[in-house]
Amino acid sequence: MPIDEFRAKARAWLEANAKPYDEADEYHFSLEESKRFQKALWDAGLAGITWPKEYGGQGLGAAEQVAFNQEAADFALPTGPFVIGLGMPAPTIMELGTEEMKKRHLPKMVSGEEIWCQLFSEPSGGSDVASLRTTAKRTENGWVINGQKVWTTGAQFSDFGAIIARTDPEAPKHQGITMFVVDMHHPGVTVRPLKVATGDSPFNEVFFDDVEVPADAVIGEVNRGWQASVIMLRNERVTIGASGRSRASVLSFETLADLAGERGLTEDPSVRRTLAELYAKENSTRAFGRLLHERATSGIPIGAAGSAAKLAGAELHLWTAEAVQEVFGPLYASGDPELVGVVKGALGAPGNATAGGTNEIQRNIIAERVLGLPKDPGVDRNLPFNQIRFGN
Amino acid sequence: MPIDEFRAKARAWLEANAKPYDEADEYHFSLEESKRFQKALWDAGLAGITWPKEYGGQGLGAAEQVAFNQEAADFALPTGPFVIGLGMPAPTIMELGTEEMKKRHLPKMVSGEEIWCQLFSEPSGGSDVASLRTTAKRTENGWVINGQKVWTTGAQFSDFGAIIARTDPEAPKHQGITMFVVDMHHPGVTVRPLKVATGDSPFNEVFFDDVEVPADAVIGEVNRGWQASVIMLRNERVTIGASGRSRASVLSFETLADLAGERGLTEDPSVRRTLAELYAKENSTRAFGRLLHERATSGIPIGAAGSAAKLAGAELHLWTAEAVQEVFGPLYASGDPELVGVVKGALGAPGNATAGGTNEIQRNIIAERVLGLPKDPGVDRNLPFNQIRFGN
Amino acid sequence: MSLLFNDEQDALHDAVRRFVEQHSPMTKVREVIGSDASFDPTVWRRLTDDLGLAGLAIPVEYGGAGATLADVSAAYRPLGAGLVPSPLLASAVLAAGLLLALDDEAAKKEWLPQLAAGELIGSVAISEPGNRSWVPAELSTRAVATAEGSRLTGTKVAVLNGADADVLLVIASGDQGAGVHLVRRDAEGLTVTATKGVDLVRGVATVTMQDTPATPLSGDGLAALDKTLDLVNVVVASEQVGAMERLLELTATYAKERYSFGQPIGAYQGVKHPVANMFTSLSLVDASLRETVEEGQDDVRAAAAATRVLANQAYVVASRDTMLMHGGIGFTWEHDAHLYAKNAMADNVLFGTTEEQLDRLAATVLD
Amino acid sequence: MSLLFNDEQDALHDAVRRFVEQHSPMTKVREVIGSDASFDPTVWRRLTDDLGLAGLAIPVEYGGAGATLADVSAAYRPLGAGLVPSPLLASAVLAAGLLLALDDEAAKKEWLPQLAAGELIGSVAISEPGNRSWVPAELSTRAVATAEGSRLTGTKVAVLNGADADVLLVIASGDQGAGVHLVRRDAEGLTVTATKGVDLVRGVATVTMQDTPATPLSGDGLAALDKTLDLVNVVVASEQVGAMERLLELTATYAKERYSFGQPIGAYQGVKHPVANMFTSLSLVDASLRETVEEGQDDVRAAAAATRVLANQAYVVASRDTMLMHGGIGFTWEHDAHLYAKNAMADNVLFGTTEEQLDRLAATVLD
Repeated sequence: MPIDEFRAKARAWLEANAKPYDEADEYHFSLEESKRFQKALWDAGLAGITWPKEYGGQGLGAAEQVAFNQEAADFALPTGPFVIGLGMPAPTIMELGTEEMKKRHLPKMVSGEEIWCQLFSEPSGGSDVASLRTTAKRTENGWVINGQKVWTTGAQFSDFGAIIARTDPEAPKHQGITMFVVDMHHPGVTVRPLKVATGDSPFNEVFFDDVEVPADAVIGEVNRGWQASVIMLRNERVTIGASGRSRASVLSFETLADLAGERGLTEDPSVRRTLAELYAKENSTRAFGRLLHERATSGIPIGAAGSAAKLAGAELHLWTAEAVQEVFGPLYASGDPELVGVVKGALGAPGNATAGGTNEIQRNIIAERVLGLPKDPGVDRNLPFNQIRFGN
Repeated sequence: MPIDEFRAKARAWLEANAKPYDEADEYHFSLEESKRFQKALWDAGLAGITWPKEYGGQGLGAAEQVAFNQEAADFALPTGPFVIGLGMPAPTIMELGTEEMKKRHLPKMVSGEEIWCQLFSEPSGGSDVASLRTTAKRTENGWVINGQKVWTTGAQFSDFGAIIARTDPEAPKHQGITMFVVDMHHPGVTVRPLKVATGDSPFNEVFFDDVEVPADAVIGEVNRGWQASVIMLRNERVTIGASGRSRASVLSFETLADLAGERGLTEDPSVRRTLAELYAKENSTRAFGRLLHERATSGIPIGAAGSAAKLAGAELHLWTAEAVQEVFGPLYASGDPELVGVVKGALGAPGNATAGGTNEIQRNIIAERVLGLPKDPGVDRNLPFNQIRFGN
Repeated sequence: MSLLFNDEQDALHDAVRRFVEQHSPMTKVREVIGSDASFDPTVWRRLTDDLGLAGLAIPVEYGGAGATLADVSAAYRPLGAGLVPSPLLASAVLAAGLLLALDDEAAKKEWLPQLAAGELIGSVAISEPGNRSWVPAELSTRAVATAEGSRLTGTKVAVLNGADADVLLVIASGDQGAGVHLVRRDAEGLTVTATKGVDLVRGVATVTMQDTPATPLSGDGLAALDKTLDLVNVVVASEQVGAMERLLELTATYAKERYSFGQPIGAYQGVKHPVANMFTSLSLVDASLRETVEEGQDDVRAAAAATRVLANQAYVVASRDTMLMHGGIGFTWEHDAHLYAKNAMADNVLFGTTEEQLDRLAATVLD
Repeated sequence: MSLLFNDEQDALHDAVRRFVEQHSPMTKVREVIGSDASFDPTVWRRLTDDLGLAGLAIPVEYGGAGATLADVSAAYRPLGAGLVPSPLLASAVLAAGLLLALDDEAAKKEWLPQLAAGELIGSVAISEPGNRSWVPAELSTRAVATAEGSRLTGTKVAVLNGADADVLLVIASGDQGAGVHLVRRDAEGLTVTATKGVDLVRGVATVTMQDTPATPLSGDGLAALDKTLDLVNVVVASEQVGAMERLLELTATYAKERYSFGQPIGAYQGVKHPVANMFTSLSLVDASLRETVEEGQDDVRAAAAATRVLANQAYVVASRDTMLMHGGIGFTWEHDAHLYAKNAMADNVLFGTTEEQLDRLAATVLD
């Protein structure tokens, strides 16, 4: 199918089946609606566009993916619950999984039957993901997992998770980790919502209490889970970078300019300048994401530059969170019901600057991996894990 | 003499002998004028106020010093060439020098007969002062110094300098350094002006080529020069912090508000806000200096908080350098002769943020010594100096 | 003249600090946040009766303690550090300050002693929807003179402790220009709705008046409000400094105790430098505040506004950086960082945004 | 539609880059700075004759190459990276752009081919003393109509390459409002004084006119100037991006090579993070610029202004941080950092400050 025809087909399907971006209240799709939509999208040949056909994909190229993304940008797709699974575990399984694992999971992931989450962060680890303490011990038939994960998005409705656990505490920290597929419906898995600064609970704590997984649940190789994590974290940053618009849409130029305009504030030169600066920043962040995407699809390696996109998005969010205070003045603190979304958006900024690696970690990655600056003096890289100082 | 009487006496003398702050063009005093002024100040009992009488001081207390400083703030004193000598080498000699050394130099320093400079920084060292490479080798009668110093203020007119040199290259870097008094008129000393970004040459490079110093030129103990340097650098930061006003006076609120007002720019709300913010920042920086001074004179230890004053001054300078661009718009780049001082002041900001320790070094000092945060992982502290990597 | 606390200020500061530790620790603050009330009545009783804070800034002749600005500042620092929810700012500072600045001796005699004793809670209703200025240049709330006094119609937003106030001082425009009108809680046509403001430790309300009977107070309303802002600026800045001291302590401690990559995170300059910046900006605001309240000054307008300009920004950044330096933990509801961040945001937009403070400062130092 | 360079742009970019390396290395730039001239005539000849840059943005019908905005942008990036002193911006962009935007066919036919060939240098005189706007809202330079054309009286400042220009396009107010008037170098009553501007690689001059004969050009002067600013914004932003790329390279290299406390300074987050920020802000400006000049757009006004807003700030910070990250060395005259810092300052205040660019952007996206 020529690319223009594909584009037209995608557009037509979206117009018939999805809500326009400006109209949809994107935060209120039910899980069932999301599943139905993903299935329909897949039935229409518009999900897994670049995936191989044998794993449920459409077997098409980057050009089709770009065309779809461009058209989809005008719509509010209820695909939120699938973003993580398709963006992170799926490409990792595609790269490292056994043929059996791929055949078993990938088609169900892309067609909306299986929802996945990613189980990396732990309370004591923070940005130092490799310091994880969750253990997986060998049993006769596989492994048994014990420990706690945190900041897990979507754990409450996930069917499976990709988890990393320590399988050799005597190896240096990066060398004793293994990645597994874990069944989130196992009775030893407890999911508890985690309330954050905004008052919402968008993340979970997940507790693993003697959770058995079979031997063939290993993604990649035993004790090579860090390498698998690196692949997945790289995909995470791309996913976070790409999702900028919908994440911060309550703080978008369009939203804020409307809210300020409705309150008669856009005559004020200072408000005008603030909103114009937001426009410029938002535009450049979006353009940068687009540029990285175009480079990647043209075969130009973008390396760790995705970290710059993630950093830019987080910095824009922090900047906007401060700028809106001056724009609305006392109205910002007055409880104005129409500004509740703005206030929540602003309060969420530090979370955005932390999740998926803090801004400091992104700056390290940019400096070291994009610009070739020397690494931080790593004192714990080569120590056996059980000899590293934690201080708590 | 009661303090009010002392204050009145100081005021009267200053009014009779010094130019008011606003009128004087403070950059054009000749060296001879400076020397005469310092001598007259001393004759009047207003120099070396807190110094012991046996070293040429007045033997008075902190209260008299504060009173003098408060009165002197309204005048432009041509004491620039003495600021370094009296602020850094003198207190160090007072603390560590032999009785003979104190008797020989201190009275001449305070009475304007001897001008001193401080010879610490080296081209390869930067903020890492202790990595110095200038050597002092023992001879029969003393030491012979070879090497290069840089960023030396006033070297061109100094009679003596306090220099640190490496006396044991096999000791760890901080333990093989000695501080000496060096005669700047020695034929082996070459002073070359160093042109900087502003187009001026406020600093010098100083070359030492087989410069002999006698055995009794050591300040403190042999191989304990780092401890002496720490004392002197602490005094340097206090000196730099205290000199904020005159250093940046071309970028002061008063100067800029006048220049903007004369050009009809102070009706613009945005210019008004920028100038008001400058007022607030400048005021707080001055108040912080005053607070530290009051604490110190009340016997409350201020520790390394002087680094915060130095950092605040440097940050204010950098901020102002950017703010003035927006205030004057195209006039800033037009070569307007009355704005030449402003432009030079702005160009000098990065120098101010570097001299006396970069902002990064000050932040380290504040975090480590004021707040007790852990030190940077120091890889070179305990290595013999001649085994440290320099990369160049 | 000195920037250091004198013995009295030291004693007052310590007394309030100990009070906060004993009677309003963060567990108590969170209880209030979780309840429908905007403060704890027992804490309020103790603040007024045991510490006498409601009358601190009110002259002796009106039943207060007639404390200096420096005393007031010393007392409010620990309240800010502990985020103590109370109507002090609304009642003892805003309402009392406005009454004092007006020219209505009868009203002062009637109301100030009750406010000073904390028997009565007052507040001030100023801001309006559709306006980003604390004091709207054109007031939409209208006052009509009647035989008994006046009648008010209009809506006021972000009224501090509006739902707790027994009397409200409302700024409204009438035929004679803007004036202050006193409205009692039980006045007809008055609706007070507590709203969920951004700050969890300051109650706010929306107040609507429909032909509501009021008592006009004599004196130039706008000038009085302007004068009141000096006191408000000093009090809010004092709270901000106290809060920043607490944030610095929290963050510096965490930086020493939390490990990442085998070292305390405070060993990394990426953490160390923001913490040093927090110390530096706090030091500047603290010094600026001390100079503002230094004895022997007639006019603190410029100094107080200048301090607020710096304090607003420093507190917003300090609370944000406290969250960021704590990583994920700092973003949880359980951690106190967000309570300070929300308080900082409210301080940043109430009583005139930073931009308005700059305009106020410019009018003083440039014209 | 794509944000990537096409083959032509790649070729043009590389050709200019090689030219700069060969014919205008920093040693040559410093020669010009040390001389009384504001550019090197040989380099100028080559830029116009060998590379055809003077005519790049001018349509074919007026003797130019009629290149796209994307081509123009690609060509100016290496000129910015190399800080190449030349009258291109004054003559081929400002003067030619303004002529093109006006409605005076005769003037276009007469002057554009000469500007395109680089035979003639033009510039534009706009800003005035006592005004911080690039285009003063109230022009003090007055034009009086005469039988032969017009006569101008007034003073213009910050006139780019004013002392090099053969013809000046002067914006002045007359009875019919603001208009553009063409003044020849040898006109009576014209005084051009080269001034020491902040930027060492852009010549500026103050121009005074006393009853100076001129030719009024037909067309709406202010509208034409406004339109010209789109092209100017694209060209200046392209130079800024090129310069930032060079600064990033300088700083990243130094951070790897310079040792302090036994390690390369780039191992410290205090250096590493500002360098990462430089990469990030450069990436954003670069992407914004690419989108601005992307093919198929009618109106680049908002996108160009938005790019300048970001580029101004990013370049000022990048050049300042280059100085700071280089420590003392970066503050010496000998090091190139200050040349970029001065260029960044000039870019930041000429052709409308960031604030004016924000106002321009707001007028486009908010109204």
